[in-house]
Amino acid sequence: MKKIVKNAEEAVQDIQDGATIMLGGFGLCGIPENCISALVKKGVKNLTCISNNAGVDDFGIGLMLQQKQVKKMISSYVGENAEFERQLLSGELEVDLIPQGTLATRCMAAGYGMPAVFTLAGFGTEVAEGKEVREFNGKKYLLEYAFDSDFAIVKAWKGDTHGNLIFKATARNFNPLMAMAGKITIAEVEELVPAGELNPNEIHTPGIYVHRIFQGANYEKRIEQLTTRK
Amino acid sequence: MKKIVKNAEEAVQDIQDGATIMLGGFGLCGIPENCISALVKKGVKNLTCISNNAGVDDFGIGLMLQQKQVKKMISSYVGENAEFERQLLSGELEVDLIPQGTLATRCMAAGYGMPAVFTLAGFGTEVAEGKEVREFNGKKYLLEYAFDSDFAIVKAWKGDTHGNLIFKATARNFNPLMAMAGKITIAEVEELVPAGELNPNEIHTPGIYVHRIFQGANYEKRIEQLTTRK
Amino acid sequence: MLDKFGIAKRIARELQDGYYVNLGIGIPTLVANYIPAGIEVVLQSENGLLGMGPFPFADEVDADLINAGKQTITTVNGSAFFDSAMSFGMIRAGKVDLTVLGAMEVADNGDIANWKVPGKMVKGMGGAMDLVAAAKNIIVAMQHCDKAGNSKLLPKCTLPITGLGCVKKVVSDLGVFNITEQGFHLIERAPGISTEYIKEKTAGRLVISGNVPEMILD
Amino acid sequence: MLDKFGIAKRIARELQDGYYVNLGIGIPTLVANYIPAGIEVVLQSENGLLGMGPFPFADEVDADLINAGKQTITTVNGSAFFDSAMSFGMIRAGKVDLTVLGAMEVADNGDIANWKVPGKMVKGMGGAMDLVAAAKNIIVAMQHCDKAGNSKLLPKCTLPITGLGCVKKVVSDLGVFNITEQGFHLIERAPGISTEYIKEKTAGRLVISGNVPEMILD
Repeated sequence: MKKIVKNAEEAVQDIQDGATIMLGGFGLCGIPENCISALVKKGVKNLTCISNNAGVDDFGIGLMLQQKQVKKMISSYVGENAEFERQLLSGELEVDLIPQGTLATRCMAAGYGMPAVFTLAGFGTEVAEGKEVREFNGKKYLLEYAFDSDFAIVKAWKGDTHGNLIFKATARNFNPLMAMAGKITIAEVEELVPAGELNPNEIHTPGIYVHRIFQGANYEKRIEQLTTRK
Repeated sequence: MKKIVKNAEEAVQDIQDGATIMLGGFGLCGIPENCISALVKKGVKNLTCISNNAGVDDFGIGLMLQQKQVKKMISSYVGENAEFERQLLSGELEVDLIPQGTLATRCMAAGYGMPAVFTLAGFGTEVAEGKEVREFNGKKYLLEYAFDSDFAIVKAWKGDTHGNLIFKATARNFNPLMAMAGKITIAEVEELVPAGELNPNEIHTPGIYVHRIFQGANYEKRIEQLTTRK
Repeated sequence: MLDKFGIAKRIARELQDGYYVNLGIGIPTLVANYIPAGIEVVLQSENGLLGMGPFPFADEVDADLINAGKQTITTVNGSAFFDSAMSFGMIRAGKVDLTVLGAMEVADNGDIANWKVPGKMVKGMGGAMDLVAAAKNIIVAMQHCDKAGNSKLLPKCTLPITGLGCVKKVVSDLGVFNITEQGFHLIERAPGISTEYIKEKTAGRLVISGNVPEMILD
Repeated sequence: MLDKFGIAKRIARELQDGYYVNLGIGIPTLVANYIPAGIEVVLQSENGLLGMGPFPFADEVDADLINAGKQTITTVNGSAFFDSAMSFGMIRAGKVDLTVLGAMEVADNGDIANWKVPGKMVKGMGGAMDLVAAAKNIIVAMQHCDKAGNSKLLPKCTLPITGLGCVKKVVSDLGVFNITEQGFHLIERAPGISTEYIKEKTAGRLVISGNVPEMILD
């Protein structure tokens, strides 16, 4: 079993122009910082990125937007980010906005081999345009398809050499769902331990879903809205 | 927040004749022993039980079969159990056999508010009779509906006063799925602790899904196939 | 007239012991400050937390622990973390007892618009469409009128819809309204606000039956 | 002719380093004893475990730790537990590299029957229908003939089907067969078994091209 790679550069080396990639995280929380840097360095272009958000101007997916590497964003909430807005308005960037729960469920569906799911979100709104509607028990649902992505890139707190992952607090968010959904799943972790050191009862993502893993470095973990009390 | 009940008798007291109940466990592993005893004692009849298996003659759901409390079993594998077979052949008991993954997914669907799911299992077999078939990406799927159950009864390893649950090893199985799926969910736990003592990162079933909880007593945890090495 | 704190305070009265509640960004967030004494309420944050606590002290801040508004927060005793699919799963399955959110417009049939203004940069619906489509009990906290004085309680939403027929109650700076088949049913007036004034400021169908009490806060 | 250990040993040769494998009850379980040296294979038990270890020593037995055959087992380094929905989710999504299971009948188009005999008590399909419908690579371990000497490799299953066109390979006591468009393609003969004998004992379409080697075990 050879899942360990040296670093982010090695992990993303075969991601080609035009790939569809999922990136875990909610806002800047739990994003795969090392892999994003490696993708920026690699300069791969025309990416379709499935990610709940698009980062800020100088962090997260915002860094890839600065380099014009992204052709299309599939997200639930974007635009904390001036460059994003500029590219969108100029037509350089395509955006597909999806309700957050639908986004999450379409990831899960891929990981669970379910080709499509029914969800309430968006019925009667412009999100429903062109979509199949079906009624169950008097409620109307939209048929939404599982995502099909070449790579999923996630960030975990701890991982082991078999690819088992544990996430921390709300940095979990989309990460375990996307981990299940990638044809190739890359996990960067804060702490990589030998198989046997994680409690099998506490694993969030079983290693079967993870193809490459490495211990990341220099996590900045930037905070978007620092709020404190006294 | 008043989720704690004294014991199994109190937990099941409003389960009426004719109710549909889910019971967690795989074989005899992780079954809600205390609640099953309480249901036997209560003598409630005409139950529809959704449970992967039906126990053995003198343990688990087998105890309820002995008392002829079960009208219908919805399971994936049954018949480790002579009384079960007798009732089935005599027409006293109705059985609906469902592929195990479909059973699990129909529980999950209920807990996730998904009215129906598509699954590959059973296409082209007698399980598919009368079911809607739909093709996605060249594969044929059956449309299967979320379960609708009055009560879900599960057994966890640890629980807290908010209803958060942690399962142990393979005693997890159907328990967290059914916990999500009951209109009323009852959890019996080996160890009940005050809210705050369980690590929020290690919870398998968040308390929002659990309506009643108590610390069970005298767990027998019978083993169906004791296999050892020397 | 109620200020934003008054709106939050009034909504907090709707809380009951054991409720699981999702509070949106803005005024709804303030509701957490007015939870009545003696009841226990669990706050859901749709990015994956049940049991949201207050903001952290400076030395407690954890970048891995934020709410759906991306603010640093804390946990409480009994908290649980989970992924985004389970989070919206519990919302969709009706396990969340109450959802409080803001709106740009509410129609007298319960339609809500709160995610998009044509001509302005569209940031996305986030979890709003999931929440309004699936929550079993939705209260909207909003200003009754826009800055130009036009009613935001309408016969029909003019902005793109977030969800159809889902709002159960509106608490505005002018009063409390149940959404009924007949339209906005005024059940309480904000302090100092007359039914006449509310009539004038409400474009949607308004139901006023008998003497509508003025609310007493504190 | 192969005994059940021989069948298991031969199937074990199909394993590759890093494979995730689900082994059914009976002969398939024995495959775990013959995993080639130097490769690492992770066994999935569909009741919720990746990384199934050997049976426990008497003092290690844990009623909460069983496999899909309800036998007490152990974990290994790198094991993970999960619920039944995730377990069948990973199967359905094609994450399990190889599934080995028994069969009552296999047809020359890959159909399999292994769950029900009309007239006998029906115990249920358990996870078999999920496994055969969704696994990307299925090897069947079976006796070539029933006790009366009738072929169980058929032109068409006579028993109720478990899954359609899903078997990729059959390892019987007589040989190894790939399922192809043309039927059972004999690729290896069991020790001491002639192609003539295999022809005689195979009711389904059989493809024999050139000299078929006799397998060498050990």
